[in-house]
Order: sequence, then structure tokens, then C-alpha cells
Amino acid sequence: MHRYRFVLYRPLQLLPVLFGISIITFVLVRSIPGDPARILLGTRATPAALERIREQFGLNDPLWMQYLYFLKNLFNGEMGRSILYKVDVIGLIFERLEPTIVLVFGSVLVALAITIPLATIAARNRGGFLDQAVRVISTGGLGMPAFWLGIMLIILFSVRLDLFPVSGYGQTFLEKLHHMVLPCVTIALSLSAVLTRSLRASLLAEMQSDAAMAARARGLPENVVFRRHVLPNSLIPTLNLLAVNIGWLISGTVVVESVFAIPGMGQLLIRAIFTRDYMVVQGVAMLFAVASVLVNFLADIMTVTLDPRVKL
Amino acid sequence: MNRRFLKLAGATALAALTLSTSIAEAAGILTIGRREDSSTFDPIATAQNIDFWVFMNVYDVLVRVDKTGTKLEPGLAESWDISEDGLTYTMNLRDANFSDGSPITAEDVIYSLTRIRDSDRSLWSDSYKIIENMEAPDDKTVVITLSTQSAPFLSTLAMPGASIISKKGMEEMGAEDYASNPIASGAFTVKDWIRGDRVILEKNPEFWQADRVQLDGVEWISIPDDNTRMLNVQAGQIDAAIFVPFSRVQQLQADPELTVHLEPSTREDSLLINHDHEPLGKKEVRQAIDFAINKQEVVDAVTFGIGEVANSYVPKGALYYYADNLRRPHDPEKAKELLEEAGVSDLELNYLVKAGDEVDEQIAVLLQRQLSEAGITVNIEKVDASQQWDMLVDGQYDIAAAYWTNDILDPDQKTTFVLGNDANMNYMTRYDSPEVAQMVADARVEMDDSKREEMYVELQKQAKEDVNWIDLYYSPYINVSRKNVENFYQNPLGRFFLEDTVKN
Amino acid sequence: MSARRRGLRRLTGHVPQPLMIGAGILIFFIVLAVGAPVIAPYDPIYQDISARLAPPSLVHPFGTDNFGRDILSRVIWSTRIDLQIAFLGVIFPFIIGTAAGTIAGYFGGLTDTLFMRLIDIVLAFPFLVLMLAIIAILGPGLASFYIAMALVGWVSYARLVRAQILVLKQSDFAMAAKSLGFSHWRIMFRHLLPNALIGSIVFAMSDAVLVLLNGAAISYLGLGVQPPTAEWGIMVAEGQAFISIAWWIATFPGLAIVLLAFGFSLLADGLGEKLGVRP
Amino acid sequence: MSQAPPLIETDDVVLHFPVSGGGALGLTRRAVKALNGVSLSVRPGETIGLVGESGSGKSTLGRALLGLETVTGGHIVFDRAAVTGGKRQELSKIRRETAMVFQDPLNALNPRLTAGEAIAEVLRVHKKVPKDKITDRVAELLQMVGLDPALSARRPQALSGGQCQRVGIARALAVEPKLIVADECVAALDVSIQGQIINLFLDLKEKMNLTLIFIAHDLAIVRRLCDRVAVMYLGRIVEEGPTEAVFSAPRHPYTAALIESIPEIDPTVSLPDAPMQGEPPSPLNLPSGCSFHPRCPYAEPQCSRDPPPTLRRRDDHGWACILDPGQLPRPQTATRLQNA
Amino acid sequence: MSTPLLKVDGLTVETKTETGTHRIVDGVSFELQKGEILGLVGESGSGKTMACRALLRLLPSSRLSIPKGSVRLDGKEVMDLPEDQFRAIRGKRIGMIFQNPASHLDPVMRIGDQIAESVRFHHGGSKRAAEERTIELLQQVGIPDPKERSRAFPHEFSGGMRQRAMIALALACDPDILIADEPTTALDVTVQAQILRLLKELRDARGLSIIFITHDLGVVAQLCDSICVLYGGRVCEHGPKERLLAAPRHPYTAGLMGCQPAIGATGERLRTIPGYPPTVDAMPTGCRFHPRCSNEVAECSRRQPPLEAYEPDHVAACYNPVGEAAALPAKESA
Repeated sequence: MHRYRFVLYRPLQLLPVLFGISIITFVLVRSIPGDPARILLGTRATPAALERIREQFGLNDPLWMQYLYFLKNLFNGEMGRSILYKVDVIGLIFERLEPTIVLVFGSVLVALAITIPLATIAARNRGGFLDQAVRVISTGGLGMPAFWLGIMLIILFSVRLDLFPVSGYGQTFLEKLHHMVLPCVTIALSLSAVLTRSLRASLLAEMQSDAAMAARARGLPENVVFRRHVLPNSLIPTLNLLAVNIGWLISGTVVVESVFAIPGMGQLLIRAIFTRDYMVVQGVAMLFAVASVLVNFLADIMTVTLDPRVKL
Repeated sequence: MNRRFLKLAGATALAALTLSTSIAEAAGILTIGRREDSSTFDPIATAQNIDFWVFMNVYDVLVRVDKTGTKLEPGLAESWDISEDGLTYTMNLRDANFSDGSPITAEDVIYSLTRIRDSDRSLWSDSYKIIENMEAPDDKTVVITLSTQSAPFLSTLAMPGASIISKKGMEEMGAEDYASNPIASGAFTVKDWIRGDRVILEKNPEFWQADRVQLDGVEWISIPDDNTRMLNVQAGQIDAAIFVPFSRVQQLQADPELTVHLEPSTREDSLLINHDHEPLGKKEVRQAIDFAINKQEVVDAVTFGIGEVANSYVPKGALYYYADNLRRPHDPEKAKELLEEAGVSDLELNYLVKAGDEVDEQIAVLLQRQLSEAGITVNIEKVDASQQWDMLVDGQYDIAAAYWTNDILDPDQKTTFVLGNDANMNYMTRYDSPEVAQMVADARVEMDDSKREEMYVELQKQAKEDVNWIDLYYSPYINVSRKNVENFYQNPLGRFFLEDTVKN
Repeated sequence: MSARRRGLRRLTGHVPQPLMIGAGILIFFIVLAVGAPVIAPYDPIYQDISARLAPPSLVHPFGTDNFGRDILSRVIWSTRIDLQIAFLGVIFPFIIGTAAGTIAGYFGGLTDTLFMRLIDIVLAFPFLVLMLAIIAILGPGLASFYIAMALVGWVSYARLVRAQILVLKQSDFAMAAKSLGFSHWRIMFRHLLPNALIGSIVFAMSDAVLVLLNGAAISYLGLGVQPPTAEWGIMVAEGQAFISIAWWIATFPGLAIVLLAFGFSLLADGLGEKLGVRP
Repeated sequence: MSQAPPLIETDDVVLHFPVSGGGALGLTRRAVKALNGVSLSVRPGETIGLVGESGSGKSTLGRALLGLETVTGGHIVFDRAAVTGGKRQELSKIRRETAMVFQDPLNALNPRLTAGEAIAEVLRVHKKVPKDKITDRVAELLQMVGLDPALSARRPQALSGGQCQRVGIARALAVEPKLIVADECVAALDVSIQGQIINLFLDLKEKMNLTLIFIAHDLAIVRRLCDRVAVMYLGRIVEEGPTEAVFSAPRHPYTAALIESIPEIDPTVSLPDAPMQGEPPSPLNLPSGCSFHPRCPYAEPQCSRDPPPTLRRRDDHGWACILDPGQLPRPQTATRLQNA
Repeated sequence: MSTPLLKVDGLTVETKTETGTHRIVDGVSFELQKGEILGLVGESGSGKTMACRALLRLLPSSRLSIPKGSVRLDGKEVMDLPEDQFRAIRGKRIGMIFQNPASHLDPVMRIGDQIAESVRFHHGGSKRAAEERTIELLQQVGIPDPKERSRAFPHEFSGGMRQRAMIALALACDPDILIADEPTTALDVTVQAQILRLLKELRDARGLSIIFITHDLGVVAQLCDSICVLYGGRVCEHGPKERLLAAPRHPYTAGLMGCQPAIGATGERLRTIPGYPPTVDAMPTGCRFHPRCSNEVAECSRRQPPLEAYEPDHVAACYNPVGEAAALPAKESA
């Protein structure tokens, strides 16, 4: 199918993006004041010890050379060694990948599970009491910082009601699922606030669309019109909005991972930033970038599948 | 839509209920929540408490610090002899095995100590440069020769960095593998390490005191958020948590399910002063600042009354602590007078604060107000921890709060760092007194205990007089455990005696 | 849209209720900000250690924090800085984004491709790394925050405006302007941009809330405005530490954020309704 | 007709819009073939109608004539200035001396500018009158197109479609153009208003000796207004000649079918029994040979084989078909016209 | 005559704006016989589309009132039916096609599925039966290769094909009445001729009654049996095509015919109606056409003229109707 032709060449567009990201991260991270060697050594830092550490991680080379090394490593499928953990960055990242992926996808699912009914209620009662109620709920979700909301959810559902684990990730599949409920809900609540607004607007537009009118004119009941003609069409822009914001969403997991002690990439990243573990920051940033591009790529495939008019 | 949504919610809740019971941990495993995860298991490659506190139950050292944190007791070395001149230490090793079953030999000891002295991975080389030579007359004896006398040398051997590792293991596995999956001889061995999440330890049957160990295992779980960590203990999902914030102590104490442990520590919080930044080089100005600060208020507001006002750089209860050292009262008027005498007016100070450190930020806000009452303007500059460290080292600050915990029992380590004008410019204060530095050097090699004590008392007095920094408060280690956990104890040097801990 | 349909919309237009309520909330906060010295019962940084952690009472309607500072006064004074954050945190990305979006959309071709790749990069870039890095490089404080927001935030506006410009570029009035020999500059900024702005303005309303929350998240991670300045995000972040012994410290500033968010949301919907755009 | 040199002349103009490619990797170049060799010349003072179905390329041609689209091949010369050369100076001459009127009167005006501002802007940019005279000139122009100058303060939304179109025309006149291209400028208007606009054009044409290129699909209007007519099909002119001649005796089957399809307000005339079937094919894939052959009732095998026929000319009336004049039946309307 | 299939009486729709409540459809009445094609003619804002939507209760905005008046289908009043019963009328008794099939077809659903959905919803039956019926319908409206084409999406169709698909969709439930809302306005004349032809054939084959909404008198003249002219939301003239076009009574009808350029005419100026159609919020008093009317008398601005019968089935609302003298505009120019 030639509509899916972009699947073949789109991955090529990833290259300039990754290249750009690698340069920006590289320059940015290294311009942050703070010396990883000093951080590592703490009070015991002596000039000799500092020098040894810097030598060990190649921090003494000029920046451009460090970058070239980085690129060279990248071509060999390596990302260097973590200064803090002293192990290979790629291995470090892969250990942390799963929780974050589960968290992001779980959040998206929960967010959709919240958004679709809420937006439906709001759109079908436009201007009415329920519409306002949905607005209150969704802006409430938007206005509450994740670190605060997360703790509230823990106090209510874990400590008082003992329904969910307080934090952590778990070992078995079921355990993981169970652990992920609250973190996903935390992210989903603020995410769904944005999505609900978008979906409500699309729904309103689609409900008044000519196609919906025509469907009503054929005598289809409102429910059928809604389910078959309004909702599917409205979801497309909302899903695209979601895809565009995926980078933001992934970044948002950092806070939630801290609150819920989820051993994911967010925590790895934040600790790496704070300890100036350059290679890890670099690696995670690259991976976030790849993820973000991939998700948008998936969204494109989805859009093309859902909306036959779209050609990419 | 509505109905379906409710159904979904109901189903989720039901699933959750059935699951939550299956979560409970295995009986003999002690789960402890802490702020961060370990970074490595290579003893020489880290200087962080977060790593050390785990090492102490995984590795064994030649000489151990006892529960009170004031005396040394035999570890892997059953006994030791010190030569008359104080230069030769003969360590007699006990019969003990590594976790892989191989016996610990003198060769392993020499390998370990050589490694911390010479390896380019070692962060501790300087402390062990004093070791000139090591020999193994037999498998169970190590003779260590020092280049100079050193009173604190035995204490140095008790430092977790000097943990004994298996030479064969290290050479076969390589440093990287060993650092994730070490062969050690402590009470527990590393069963699994889920980086960023938890370190899973299991009882080491080869431990020479294996009978003493009651627990089947220990899990150190990283839970960065203070609230979450506390809620975990409260909800009974972990057995214990360390780093309890001051603000939570009272509330946790009221919980009948929990025991809050306030263990004496070697932690001292102090206010660094950059002597290089005039007029802070003037003793009177530093004294004025000391007068202007109401330490009791800091103790009350920041530590919720749990801490204690500090009067010496040597932590309370530590070796040679001088309890009668001078305490300058809170006296803003006196402070103003002193400033006037020193000819300083409109003093404006840059206060470097470690961002994200609750305690640090609170002290800053409090001190800012207190100093303003003495006519000193304080500008708070908040930067992230790593950058703060950089700026401290580079002297880009006027004042900043910092804390210290001892790694070793002997006061020499801290004294050297704080007064001995070591490489770190006296803990970044740039305090420069050649006489004091000489006293520090002398105290290090003085082998007579009472004389040594006198010297350290003198040092404490002098430091107070000169206001090298301002001692703020001492605070305990605050840990919390469930009622069913017994003998959950941390000594002033941070060692958890998990070999004695029982979980009922 | 045909002339007929627009005519009808014009007839059914009125000031939507959400717009009025939203504007009301915003005005309320502006009044608080302007009148803070008069309205706030206490000095926001006055410490009364003896009255610390006091629960809400008649003396301290919102209670006090761990330094005995009056939460109500701090919430009121914060309005000043938070409105500033919401405004400045949005206006710079708005200006940069609309300009970039206009240029990319209008010229198309290589310019557009370059901008789109740049947007891809920013979108794919972990926001937090950038935020923390910029704050670390420039030093914490509002200025760094604004710069970071501008560097990241412009993307949304650029995308919105670009999409609009691409449509408007095809419109007859753009063609008319071109046929009348107007310069690119004039066509872009006088004819196309004013018509492409509405969507961005509506988006800016909801963006303002996100900016505030970003500020809060940054504070939580430890890099916010300098103490002892009162700012809602920081107050929530700081109060989080006391959440189980003094819920009021974090809750009231949190509610203030929610209320302002609510106001902006209403404003956005109202504007969107009034001007006929979808958010 | 006068033998003055043509005001605007095109020679074999080709215009292809590239679209995202075909083939598995998207590497094959594809193009919407909007214009495929158009030659046309318009003399000063002449009004020429461009007619054809949607997709025939008539609007594209109109824009290309004013240099608003970049042509792929061929030449366009306006008053001795090359439109296609892309020289800034020549292009600006064209901008100063031509103007365009658009289909959707509301959409052709910037919704944020009032009628007066829209016209004044043109005057200012082209420095047509001194600054202090602008208001007067705007009023004058509005009166010229039959609008009350008081309306100059209104925005397009507050004007009716007909009024908007008059503003659009006034704005075009503000340039004092030699040539106006009117692109379907009455199609979106109400029937009662269409007549007003057509009459306005007739007036202006008379008064100002305008050259007018009138693009429309409504043949009836073209017949009223235009001196000559060019019929386009898939980017080619298939017939061109004096309006009267084309309408009464079309020489191309497509023109004939087009004329036949127009409903008359005459209850006695019934719908054509066999209207031309099908719709114009996509300009992405032109049929081989004469592009009209798939729909042509007179198509011969050679029509699909041979290259498209070129415009043949006789009596100033050109057609691109193998049929000779007189081989087509005359349209009903033409017959009626004769009988009346 | 027998009971008309559809009788609309006094149909009224109001809209609320800042300036007050306005009637955009004001007492519109007409009848439709079985097999009749009625042309509903008017300019923009004449209320022709609104009237038809109102009688199907498909008003697009919440600001529009619930329509008042009487609509009788086979002599039975349907205006007071509750919504769920009324729904059975939509589609099944009265189908509708629209000006812009591109937007009135669901863009993300296959054509065949949309038709099958309607078929199954109204007639039930198996999926297969619905599919067969779909193909049959597509065939009937002249879509070549219907089986293949039913799998296509609307955007893959050309304009004419889309309108055919739209008609097939309307026919899916076998309605008695088809409301065609400017179905050919967006199409090329050649395609328009095809669609008009199709509608006429459908009427002949099925006895379908059609209400054809348009502004093009030419189309009406060729297709319809009777014509109803609307202006400003009111009926101004209604009668059989031949009589109405031969001798329009209302000055508006006459004016409209005058300004429609005919293909046979050349050269001269067109006759026009001065001024512009009124907007909803500024409706003139009395006869809504009077400000533009050349036949205006004093009474016109004061009172709304009632519909008066000139022949039994030819009515007009005017105080000063055009006399017999008005002739066919086509001849006027000749």
C-alpha cells in the first residue's frame, strides 16, 4: 500500500534529529558547572586523585575530541562508561528501560480510559452542569503537581485503604501491574486534563459536522451516530496531540518515578544529571529522543490507518 | 459509557484487593528503605555513605569498630601486635572463608590493601600511602610496615574502603563484574542487585560468625521521596527505613506499630565561612557571626528539637570530644559591637545553598533572618548539590552550611580535613593557621593516649577561638523500624549491626 | 467556510459564560497581586518560630509553615510572582514560536524543513535535561527559568502557527496580497499572522498553567526560585515534606494553582468559543 | 478587433506541481499536470473568458499569467515584460499593472482589515496617491464600484457577499491595472447579486478600457461579458475564438457538450437525454493522446494513439480536434437563438 | 386531489441572537404529492435549507428554537411525535442528500459500510444481505463496478461519484421522500446534468417524491414539477413550474428570472435586483422584499402580504403582483 510508503523512509529522518540531540546534550551537559571527578571524590579530593579520575574518563581531552570519541563509540554501538556506576552505559540503560516503558504506556492507557468517558460526558452536555463538573475535575488534575498528587494517592489508596503497594516496581508481571496503578493514575490525571479538553473540542466539532448530521438524517440514533461516526473521527487529533507530547510525558515520569520509587530511566537520568554522569545523561537523552521519534512514527502509522485521507 | 467505566473501576479495585495480600515479603528478609541506591560494590571506588553502609555487612575488614563507635574490636584479624616504634603491625588472621568457600589468606589481605593504595580506581590512595611494605610470613599472618608513625592507622584499617576482597575472584572476574557481584566475607552476600531499585542480600553461610546471623536476607530498597519511604514503613510494606526527616519523628513515634531509633552519630552540621573573602578573614567578624546565630532556634526549628547545639568540631560522644568547649551565646548586640570594632558595616554575605536539600534550605532561611537582626544582609544563592560542591571547592561563596560524618573512629581524619590544612583548604574554609596545622600533625603521630587527648582538647579550643567555621548542631541518625524488628542498630560510624537484627 | 456560515456564526455570537467566569478569576488574582501589601494580613517572610506549624485558625486562616510564616499572606504575595511566571513564561515562547512558525509556514521548502527538524529535536529532547542544564548553567532564578521555557516552549506555538499559516497561505486573501505586489514581510506579519494567532492565544492560556506546574516540578527537584520568596510551586514542593503533619502548607498554594488553572482553562475555552477555534 | 500588439501573451506554458513521489520508496517523481502547453494572447481592451470544468487548469493559468505561480516551461510576456523570467523588476511591473479578483469575496479580504484599510494599503504600498489624499481616493474607488464610502469602516464579516466582492474589485482598481484577472468572481454570489457584478464589469470595461481575463465555469455569464472565449480541458486550450462563434457553432465536442449541459430557464427544454458521461480524469495521470478521448462520443481509435491535436485555426477560431467544423451538431440553444 | 404525501403548514424556526429573537423560517407552507418534484428556490438566507432541516428536526445549533408548525406525512401529524418515534421517519420515510457530499459522508468509513450500516439499521437482516443490497444500490445510482467501489473511502471518489454514493445512501432505507439540498451546486455543469438525470430517473422508476433545494432557476425549470420561491424565510410564490415560470406573480420571482443570465443571451447588461438580500437580524418590516422591490406600494412596508391564490394551485404573497405582461427572460434579450 503506497500510503504506508513513509514507513520505509521515515526512519532516515531520525538521523538528523539524533545528531542534533547528541550535539546539544553534549554541549549542554558539559557546560553545567560541576566537576564529576570532584563529586565522585568528595572531601577526599586531592589534585592527583582528581587528575586520575579525569584521565580515566577522558575528561581532560578537548571537548570536540570527547565528542568525536562519543560518536565513534556510538558507531560501535557503545555509549561509554558511567562515571558513577563505573559500568557500561547501555547495559545500565537497558536495566532501567522496562519500568519507564510500562509507566508511559500505562499512563497513556489510563489517561485514555479517563479522557474518553469524561470528554464524552462533557461534549454531550455542552454548557450543562456535567460539562462544568468535568472541567473542574480535569483542571483539578492539571493544577495538581504530580509529586503532591502522588503522595495523596499513596496516603489514600495504599496507607488508608491498603489497595495498592506504596511504591516500587515488583518482580512478577502481576506484581508490576499492581505496582504501576497509582503512578499511572498520577500521570494520567494531569495528562487527561489536557486530552479531555482536546477531545471535548473535537467531539463538539464532529458532533456538529456534516457527516454526523447526515447520519442523523438517515435516522441513526444519537448513540450510534456518536459511537460510529463521531468518536472515531474525534480521536485522531487527540491521539496526535498525545504523540506530540510524548517527550514531555516521558520527562514527566521523572518526578513520578521519584515519588513512587520506580527504578526507571527518569531516576537514572536525574541522578546522572545531579552527579554529572555525562555519559549516562547523554545515553538517556538519546534514548528519550529515539523513543519520542518512534512514538510519533507509530502515531503516523496509526493516523494513516485510522484516517484514509491522510497521506504522508 | 458511564456504566462501563464503573465496571472497569470495580474490576481494577477487585484485582488490587486480591493482589495486595500476596505482596507480603518472605519472613526472614529484612527490607530497609533508603534514599538512594548503591552505586558500586567495589570498596575502593566510592566515598559515599550510601555504599559504605551496605559494605559493612557485606565485606569484612581486619579491624572493626564496636557498637558504641568508640573502640576497635577484632575483625578478620583475630589479634594484632604493634612494634615498639609504632611502624610495624603484625596482623594475625582468623580462619574465615569468602562467600565462594575459599579461605581468606594473607595474600588476599595484601592484595586488598595494595589495591586501595595503588589502584587508579581508588579514591582513598592518599590515606593508605603511609603503608610502606606488606609481607606474608605465612597464610595467616600479615606484617605491615608504615613509613611513619600513625596513631589513627588501626582506625584506618577499619574503614570500609579497606574491606578484604578475594584476589582470585577479582583477577578472574575483573573489577567491573566484581563491583556488581562481589565475593566477600561479611554477614551477607549480594544475591542480586537491581540497579536503581534494590540490593538484595542473603545470609552468608561462610561468614565466620554465621551463627550470630538471624536474618535470611536483607533488601536495601531505594525510595528517594522521604514521604513515600515513611509511608512504606507505616503501611508495613517495608520493615525499616533510614534517613527519617526530623519533621516526621514525633508523628512516627506516636505510631504504636513503629519504633523510631535516634542513634548517636558523628554527624555535625556547621556553617562554613570563606576566610579568603574579606572581611571574613578577620577573627572578630567570624566571632560576630557566631554571636548572631541562635543555634538553639536552629535546633528547634530545623531538627524539631531532636538535635543538640554543637560546641566543637569533634562530634559529641566521639573520641576526645571536649564537652566544656566555649559556647558563644546568641547575642546580636554583641555581634554588632564586634563588627563595629572590626570596622565592618553593612556586611553583605553570599549564602550558598544546596538546592533540593530540605535541611540546608531551612537553615538558610533561618540564618538569613537571624543575621539580619545583627545587621548582616544575607543573599541566598541556591544551586544544585554538585555545583555547590564545585563552588565551595573553588571558594565562590561567603558562607554555606555543610555537614560531616566520620568514616573512622579516630578524630585525626576529620581534624586533618578541617584544621590540618590538607589539600581541601580546611574543608573549603581557607582557614590558614600554621600553628594549628602543626598541632594536627603532631597529634597524628603521638602514640600516648592521654597526651593525645590533651592535644585534641587544645585543638578544639583553638578552633572555637578562631571560628574556623561555626558549629551549629549535632544530630542523631534517625531510623524507623516496625515493632517486630529487634536489634536494628546503627553505630556512630554508620554501621548497621544486621548480624544481630531479628525480624519476628 | 462559506460566507453564509460565517454570517450565521456572527449572529449567534455573544460573550460566552466561560469567558466571563475565567476573566473574573484572573481579575481576582490580579487584584490580589496588586493589593497584596494591603490584603495580606502578615509580612510573607516574617518568621514566628513560636507559632510554627499552626493549623488553620482565625489568627492564621491558612495556618503557618515550619518557620511560623503565615500561609495566607504567602499565598497572596505569591500571586505577584506566579502571575509574572505565567505571563513571562508564556510570552517569550509565544513570540519566538509564532515568528518561527510564520516564517517556516510561509516560505516552506528548505526553511520549513530546517525548522521542522529543529522542532523535532526540541520535541524529542528530554525537557528536564534542558531545564536543569539551563538553570544550572545560568544559575537558578526566574530569568533562567524563562529562558528555559522559551527554548522549549516555542515549539508548540511554532507548530500551531505553522499549520495555520500553511492553510492561510492558500487562502484567496493571501493570494490577493501577493498579486497586489506586497512584500513577503507585509504578507506574513500583517496579513497572515494576525489571522493565525487566535489558536495560539487560546493555547497560551492553557500553557500558562503548564508553565506554573513546570516551575513547581523544578522546585520539587530542588531548583526553583530563591528562598525566602513565596511562590506557589515552591510552597507546594516545600510543604510536601510536611504533608503528613501539616497538610495546610502544601494544600492552600496547591488550591491556588488549581483555581488559576481553572480560570485559564475557562478563559481558553471561552476565547476559543468566541473566536471559533478548537484548542 | 484591433491589431494592437497583445497585452499579454503566453507561449506553450507548462506548469506541473510536484507531489510526493510514487513507487515503493517515493523516489519516482510525480506531478499534477495543471497546464500542458497553453498558448494564448490577449489584446488590450479585450475581455476573454476562460471556461472549463474544475481541474481544467483555468485558475492555474490565471495565476500563472500574473506570475503568482512559477511555470515549469514556456513563456509569458506581459506588455514586453517577461513574467516567467523571474526578474524582480519585471515582476514588480506586473504587480503594479495587474490585479486579480477572487472567487470567494469574503475569503479574498483579510478579515482583520476594514474595507477602507484594505484599499488604502494598496495605495500606500504602491504610492499611488499622496498620503493625505488616500482617504479621498478610497472613497472615490468605493463609489466607482457602487458602494457607499461609509462602508469603508466595516470589516468583511460585516459586509454582504456582494459588497465584499465590490470591495475586492475596488482594491483591484486601486492598482490602476491594465489587466484584471477575475477568477470565478461571481460563482459564490447570490443570483440577484451576480448580475450586479457582471454589470459593474461591463461598466468598468467601457469606462477604463480594461483588459479582462474572466475565468468562469458559468458559460452564460461568459457569453454575456466576453469578447472571446477559451475552453480548457485538462490543462490545454481545446477551443478558442470569438464568443459568438464558439457558442453558436462549437468546433470541439467538449465545448459542445459543455454548452449542452447548461440548464435553461425554459420549462419547455428538457434535460439532455444523454449528458456527457464521466468526469475529467486526474491531472496526475493524463490519458494518452487527446486527453478528452475517453469521454468523447466522436472518439476514433487514433484519438488515443496520436499525440494530442494542436490548435487548428480558421476565421480566428481555433480548435484542437480532428473533427472539421460542421461535423458537430449545433447545440439546442444555438438553434433556439437562431429561431427567435 | 388526494391527501398530499407531505403537507407542511406554518413551519417556523426562530433563532436567538444578541439583538433578539428572529424568525429565520416564518410560516412556510407547501405540499408535496407522491412522485412530485418540488423545487424550493431562494437566495442565501431565504430559509430554504433551514425549513427542510426543521421538518426533519435536524437543526444544527442549540441557539435555534424547536420548530413550530405542522408537518403531516400521509395526513398524519408528525411534529408532536417524540424523538425516538420521529427517528423512524428520518431516513426511512424521508431521506436527505446534501450539497457537499465530501463532508456529509463519514470520511473514515468505507462507502459500502456506511450504506450497509443504514440498511441494517432500518431493515435488520444479515450482514451479507446488507452488503448485497449495498451493491445493488450503488449499481442503481450508476456507480460502475459497484462491488469493488463499495470498498472505497469517500475521498477516493470523484465529486460526481460521491454525490451518487450519497444518493445511494439516502435510498438505502427506501424513503418515499428525498430532500435534495443543492445537490449539484458544487458540481461541474456536465456532472450536474448527469445527477439531475439520475434523480429524474429515480423518480420515474420508484415514484419517489423529491424536494429539490436550489438557487438555480435553470435547474428547477428542467427538473421540477412545481416551484416554491422563498425570500427572507417566507414563501413568496408557489405554483406549478409551467405557470410560475411563464407568468410569475411575485416581483421577486420575476426579478430573479430576469437576472439569471441565459445561455442564449449575449452582450447587454443584465437586469438586476437592486440591493442585497436581508440578513436574519435585520429583516424589513411588512413584506420582506419591499426595499428591493420595483413594484412597492405603501402597504408593503407595513403589513406582511398574505398568500393569495391566482389559480387554484398558484399562490403568491404580494400587494402589487406583476401582471401578465412579464415574459420569459430568455425571450427578453432575443
